[in-house]
Amino acid sequence: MARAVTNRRKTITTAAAWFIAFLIFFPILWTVLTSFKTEATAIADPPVFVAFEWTTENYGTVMERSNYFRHFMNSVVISIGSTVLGLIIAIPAAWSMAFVPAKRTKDVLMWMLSTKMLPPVGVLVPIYLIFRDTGLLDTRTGLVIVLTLINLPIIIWMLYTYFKEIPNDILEAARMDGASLRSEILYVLTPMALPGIASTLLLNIILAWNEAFWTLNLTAAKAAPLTAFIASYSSPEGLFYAKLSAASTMAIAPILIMGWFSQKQLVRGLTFGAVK
Amino acid sequence: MATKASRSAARLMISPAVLLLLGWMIIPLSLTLYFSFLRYNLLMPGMEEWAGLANYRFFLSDPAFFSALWNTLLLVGGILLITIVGGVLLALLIDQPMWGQGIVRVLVIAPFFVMPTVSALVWKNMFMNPVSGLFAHAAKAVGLQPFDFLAHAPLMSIILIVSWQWLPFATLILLTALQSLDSEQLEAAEMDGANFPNRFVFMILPHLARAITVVILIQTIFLLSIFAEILVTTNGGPGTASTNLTFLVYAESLLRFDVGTGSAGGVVAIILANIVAIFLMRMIGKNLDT
Amino acid sequence: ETLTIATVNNGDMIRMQGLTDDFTSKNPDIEVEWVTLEENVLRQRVTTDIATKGGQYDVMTIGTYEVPIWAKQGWLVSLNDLPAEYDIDDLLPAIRGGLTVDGELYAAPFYGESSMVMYRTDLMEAAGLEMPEAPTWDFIKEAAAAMTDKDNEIFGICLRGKAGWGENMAFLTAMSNSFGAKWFDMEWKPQFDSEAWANTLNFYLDLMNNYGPPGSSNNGFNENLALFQQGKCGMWIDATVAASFVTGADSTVADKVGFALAPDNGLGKRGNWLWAWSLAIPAGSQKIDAAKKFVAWATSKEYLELVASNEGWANVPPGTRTSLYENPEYAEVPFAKMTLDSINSADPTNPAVDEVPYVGVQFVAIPEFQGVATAVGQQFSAALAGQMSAEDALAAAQQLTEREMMKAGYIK
Amino acid sequence: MGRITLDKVSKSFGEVNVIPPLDLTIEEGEFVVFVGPSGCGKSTLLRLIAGLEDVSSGQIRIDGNDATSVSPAKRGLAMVFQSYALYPHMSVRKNIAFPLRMAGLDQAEQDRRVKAAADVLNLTDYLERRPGQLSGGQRQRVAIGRAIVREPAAFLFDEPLSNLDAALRVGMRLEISELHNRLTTTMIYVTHDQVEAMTMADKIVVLQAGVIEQVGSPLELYRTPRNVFVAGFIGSPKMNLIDGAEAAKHGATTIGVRPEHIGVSPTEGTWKGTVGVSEHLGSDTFFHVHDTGLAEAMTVRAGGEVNLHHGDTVWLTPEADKIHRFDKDGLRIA
Amino acid sequence: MGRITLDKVSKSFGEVNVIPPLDLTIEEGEFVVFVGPSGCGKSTLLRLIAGLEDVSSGQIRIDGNDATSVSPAKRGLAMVFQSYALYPHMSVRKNIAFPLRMAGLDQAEQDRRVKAAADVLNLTDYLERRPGQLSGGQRQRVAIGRAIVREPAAFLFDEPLSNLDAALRVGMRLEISELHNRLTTTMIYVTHDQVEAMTMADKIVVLQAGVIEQVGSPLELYRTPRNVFVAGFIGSPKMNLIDGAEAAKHGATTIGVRPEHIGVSPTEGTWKGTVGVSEHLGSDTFFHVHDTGLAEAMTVRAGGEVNLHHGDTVWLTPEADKIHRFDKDGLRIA
Ligand SMILES: Nc1ncnc2c1ncn2[C@@H]1O[C@H](COP(=O)(O)OP(=O)(O)OP(=O)(O)O)[C@@H](O)[C@H]1O
Ligand SMILES: Nc1ncnc2c1ncn2[C@@H]1O[C@H](COP(=O)(O)OP(=O)(O)OP(=O)(O)O)[C@@H](O)[C@H]1O
Ligand SMILES: [Mg+2]
Ligand SMILES: [Mg+2]
Repeated sequence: MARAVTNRRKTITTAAAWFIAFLIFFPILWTVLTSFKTEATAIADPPVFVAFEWTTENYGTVMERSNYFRHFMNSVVISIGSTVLGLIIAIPAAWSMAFVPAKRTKDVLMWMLSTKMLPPVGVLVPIYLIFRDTGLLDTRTGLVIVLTLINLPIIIWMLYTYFKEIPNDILEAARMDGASLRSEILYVLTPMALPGIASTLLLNIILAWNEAFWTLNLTAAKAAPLTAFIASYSSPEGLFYAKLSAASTMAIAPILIMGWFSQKQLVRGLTFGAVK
Repeated sequence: MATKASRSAARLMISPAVLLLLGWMIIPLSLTLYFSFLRYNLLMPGMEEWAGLANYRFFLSDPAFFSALWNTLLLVGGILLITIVGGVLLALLIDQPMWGQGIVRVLVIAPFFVMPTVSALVWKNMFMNPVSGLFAHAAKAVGLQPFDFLAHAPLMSIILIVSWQWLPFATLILLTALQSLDSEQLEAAEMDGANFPNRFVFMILPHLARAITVVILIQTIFLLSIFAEILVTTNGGPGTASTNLTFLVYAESLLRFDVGTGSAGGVVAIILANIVAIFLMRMIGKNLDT
Repeated sequence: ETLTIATVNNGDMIRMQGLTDDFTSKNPDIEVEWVTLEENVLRQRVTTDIATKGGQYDVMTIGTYEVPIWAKQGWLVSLNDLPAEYDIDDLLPAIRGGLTVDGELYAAPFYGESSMVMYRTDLMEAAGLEMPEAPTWDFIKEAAAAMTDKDNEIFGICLRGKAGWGENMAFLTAMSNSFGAKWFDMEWKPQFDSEAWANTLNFYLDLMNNYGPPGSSNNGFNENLALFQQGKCGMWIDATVAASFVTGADSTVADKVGFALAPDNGLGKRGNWLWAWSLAIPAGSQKIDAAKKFVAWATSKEYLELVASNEGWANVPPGTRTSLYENPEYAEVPFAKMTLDSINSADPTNPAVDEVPYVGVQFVAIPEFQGVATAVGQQFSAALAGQMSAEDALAAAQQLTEREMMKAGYIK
Repeated sequence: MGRITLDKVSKSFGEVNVIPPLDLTIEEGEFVVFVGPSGCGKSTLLRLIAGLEDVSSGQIRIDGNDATSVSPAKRGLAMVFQSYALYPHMSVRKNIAFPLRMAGLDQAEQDRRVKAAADVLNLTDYLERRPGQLSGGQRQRVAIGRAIVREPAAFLFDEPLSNLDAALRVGMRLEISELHNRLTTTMIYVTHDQVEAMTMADKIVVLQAGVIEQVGSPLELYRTPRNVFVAGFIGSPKMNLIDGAEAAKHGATTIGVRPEHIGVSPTEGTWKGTVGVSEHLGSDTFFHVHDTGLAEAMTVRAGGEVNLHHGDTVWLTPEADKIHRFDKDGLRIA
Repeated sequence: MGRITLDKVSKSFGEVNVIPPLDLTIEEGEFVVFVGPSGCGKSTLLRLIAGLEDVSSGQIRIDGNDATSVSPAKRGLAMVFQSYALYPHMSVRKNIAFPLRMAGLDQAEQDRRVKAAADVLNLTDYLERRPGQLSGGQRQRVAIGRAIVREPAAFLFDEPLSNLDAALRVGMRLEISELHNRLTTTMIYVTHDQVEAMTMADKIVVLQAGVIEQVGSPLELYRTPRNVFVAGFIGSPKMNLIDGAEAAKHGATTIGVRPEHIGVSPTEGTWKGTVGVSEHLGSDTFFHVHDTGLAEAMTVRAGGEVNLHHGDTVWLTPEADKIHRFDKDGLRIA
């Protein structure tokens, strides 16, 4: 019901917003542009923006050097796997907290969140030893387990806030209609909370995709995701801006594209109960 | 609601999550605690012996400890400040009617998807490098001496990089909160004679309080353990100018392979993190309940 | 069988990855998985793994520093039984010595290196100077001053400044040897309060502040290499392996590079180090035989020839085999002789002017070293960044080294 | 089918005793309305019957069988919620079919019953829509449809019309009444709108603070309220209640006269007062008369054509046989 | 103070023409109610007056001054929103004081005025509470309080009671009427509840699709609706509208008789029909009579004591002088 906005004002806001958005986006754009340059053009002074000879040779070099596809698949499996597993554990938990609140519910939730504050470096050695003894080192399973545990609190919290917005009445109606607990969650709660679940899924895929400590320290070759792929570029020899850019672009492109496509979902769901 | 049947069902359904997290917390934690009382260097296996509080004494007396503590606070505080102030302003801007709002949003959200390692590498090499970085080129183009970010303002540079990554997150949450502000409330304030700055101070900011708390909570959780960005850009230096607690613990346990001291550091970090946690939870609890 | 091989992301190693097919075609039953990581990350990963017996890797790339320490722990598989055609005796004695503990070879050198001066012949000429084969530090300073032209972004000298025991401390430790300094006296007492160290650090800071590039406190080997390749450095004192890169295709100054021995101060020691990136097999590996085959292949004479035939002699991994330096074709390579001379002039068992209780040129072969040296490196890096004075940096270094040595029980 | 008996049923939430032990019998086929002020425990009572809350003590019998610890799904009751509680992600058809699906009926039977319900409720054209695309009244009907298909022993309604606007409320009220006439299933209906209670109920249960104040037919309650609370609660506008001397004259502590039982005249009558706000509805006019010395304001209903203005003096005359008398405990004096 | 004139004011949202050019004068001190079906433009018109929307053309004058492009804050009007639009993070006191604070009044003056407003509205005990801790009626009063303190030239109300329950609505209705009597400030009140319109207004403006159908006092509209739309819209229950032969007998296309103007008898009368649902309110009974051959159902109001049952045959007799006649364009035939 906002008042009609004058075109002049709209033009000014548009210009300002586009300018700032461009600034924020620029590092990524620059990386992508650089990935198509030769090493010499990449460091040229003054820098060239688009008027250079585009080449894809950097991508070739990078592909040749490491098995991008395997890293990529590992990233996909690990991030999706851990998120889905997390959801499976979190949905019942969030149901309990949202619909059968007890005095302790809030404390339990806060305690769960506080487990996320443990500095991972502090517990790397114990975890490494446990993983060694259980044969989980360098396995996707191992990483899925760790990332599930790491992201579980956030997943539970997000779901909890979405579930709380679902009127209790509807679940009770289902109960009156003869639905068992399982049907209630499966046929009523989950579909209703779908937008929330979707954005939880997305956010946690992103977090898992970008997790760089455990994925790097608990894998060697077989299960190493893209974070490990990029780690081999952190300081290569000689001129490397273009190759670094190519590798970076390849590491972030999948998640960036996914993020863009699901942007609406993600934004809509990103509230953490902050909006009321 | 709540019948006996549903309460027991609830207990059953929450238990997997609780048990898992409890295990995830207690098992490594107790091992860490145990190690922290040992003289335990990875490079000298078989020489573990009880060390009492020696590891703690050693870690806490490290001159780097206090600067790490201070750096951690600066880092978290600085990033929170930038992302929240920037996020509020950006959210206000994006919320205005404009052409191509969708695209603007897509551009603004992008840094959030970038891996910390990648963003640190890109910023360090392609922007902040004092010889061939873009900032250096820009400085030279306007006749200034290039500024050596990572050597002369290491902490500030890291704050900048991490803020860039988290700004979208803050902006998005604040934007959704902003959009939930009842437009009638703003109109009422307008009728009551409040101009824009007044509306911002008296209506918008209080309305955003809750969202801001959430941003603080979530970001703090992640920011307390910033690591990759430091490792890639400055390695904690120069000196200990950009060493935070996490990095210090890392240095102890994985550079020196002194697991004993590292574990003691880990325990200290966990205690400090929990102090922050309790403080935050209090704040959040208050703000989220209403 | 699949071998998991941890390597550092150096050019030579990456080249080896590209040549894997040669190995797998000769050994069809073996597959190879590469884990390529940046040096520090690699070191941390493999050390954690081997110390906890994680068993994730079958072949590890480690350096001269780790080999004696790890071998003493019994973590490595002895390589004395490599097949005869491998010709162990062909390995350069200095390099081989560093990888041998109690008569057993525990790692096969992939490439060996020392450090030396690389300089721009054109700039030297323009400055009217001539680089002697064995320069002194004073000459280096004079030349740096003469070559520096900051307006055109030419910096007289590029040196490592990035904190790390394998980065600035490798250089500074080697340099300090030539200034008569040392890490510890015979009682394991740290020596950063000595005048020799003060001279070393002050000279270094003076050189870098006046003639070095901006941001040098973050420059390691790779950053300096990039600078040199861009033509921004007049001189660069660093690893001998860099020679093939600065004269290689990526370099804008490939045909204008000259080489000299690392500088000295007339005290009998040069400021050069000795290092070999080597392949070792962790004792916990399940695939020792296959791993040995791989190690033998990668460090063999045939591998050198393979590289030579593919990429030319200049790109062969240097510094490991006597036969390479006897090869007339390799002698054509401009830096071949200088590399060999540099390697031969380093003496790990007797690194300093004075007598010391430790071995290692640019390191001290005790487990605590990497931690201490990295912390010290941070202090020196801070001094280079201008955040603290040389005195403060040395005092801090002295204090923290004492703390660490006390904790480790070397001194009471 | 549909006889519900509550036997000493009580409910407390922690310390708070919301419903003290209470007996109530609902006969088969009856339309029973629970009324009472907000917070008096109407919803709680309904939810106890539905099984959505456990009773703290007592027994609930449905058709003679003890249902106290039977799960909601098994009690054979259907409930219509105030918020409708439709499943927003399902089409109307799926919403209505949901209880049948849960009961495991086959598809053909489900379709048959949904169709029958949709016919009854005029929903046939909307079966493929989502609840979000329906108007308030249509949603209400879907909620009823979902209840009907189960052929329950009784329907429970919790303020089903309170979210509708006035005009629609009237219409839906009629529809529910007609439905009851047709199905003759027991219905228990919660509301705090006494017009709804009056027009729909066979039997009204008036609750206050969890206690039953009176049970009876609408006209019984209107004509012979058992106590002051019921007298004030039933009837719109509210009965005028008068204490003090005027009440004593009639031998009571309190007397009550309904607005429609007071005559008004500009010239003569029993009580004198001044006209305050007058509300002209066209058909009727309600005068609020002040300064009578009886109560703060007396409400009087007059015809649409009576012309009196703010500040006019008027005389009021109660119809003698329509005066209700209450003793000091508030109980009716017969 | 408070004369508002709209001169050929129109409003379109993009292509959609919501309000065609329209003239309207609101006199000082009048209580004007805008009624009309949902979406007819009531809120839009109010917001144009408030300045929260720009007019597309035309002029708005307040007390003779052109206010068309004056900002909302400067027009000296106060608005009470349907959602109350209270500031949730401020106490009641701060809410009410907000406009004064914005106007830069000193603290003492603010306190004085807040106290005065709180007294008038019975809010004194709640001044320190947050809006979230208040009941619906109290919130409504706070919103009014915030409007009062500004001493505006006119009050604008946009369906201020629609979020309250029936009983409260009646109470608040009276309070607002009394407030108007006391302050005698111009009030413009939007509602779609015609009981509110009838009881509160000095002047009702009936809108349909942005067009003014009739302006007049409540009783004018009740007695002489200008057209079929107004006839059907004003009065509750709705007027019975009859087309066809029966209307032709009266020389009209449509005739209308209000439920309260029809006599009912079990034995004789003009129209014969069958009783459907009957709604007993105690004071009155509404019968829905079917099968009259005139309209689907005729609504008839009878006294509380009339006893007729579902299915009974009845005779209806309209009061001859209360029959409204409309021509084929729906306009009243005088
Ligand atoms: N889960 C609960 N925990 C504690 N108290 C409750 C709970 N549910 C209801 N109550 C209390 O029980 C009392 C009765 O509530 P109930 O909802 O039955 O009232 P109601 O008559 O339906 O009111 P309304 O007309 O407002 O719907 C209220 O005082 C309420 O505060
Ligand atoms: N900002 C807008 N943009 C486009 N159309 C609008 C806008 N605001 C209102 N309308 C349209 O204008 C018409 C009148 O709306 P308005 O809100 O004034 O109706 P109303 O009479 O207040 O209805 P209600 O009784 O439902 O509040 C509606 O058809 C509505 O859809
Ligand atoms: Mg209720
Ligand atoms: Mg409206």
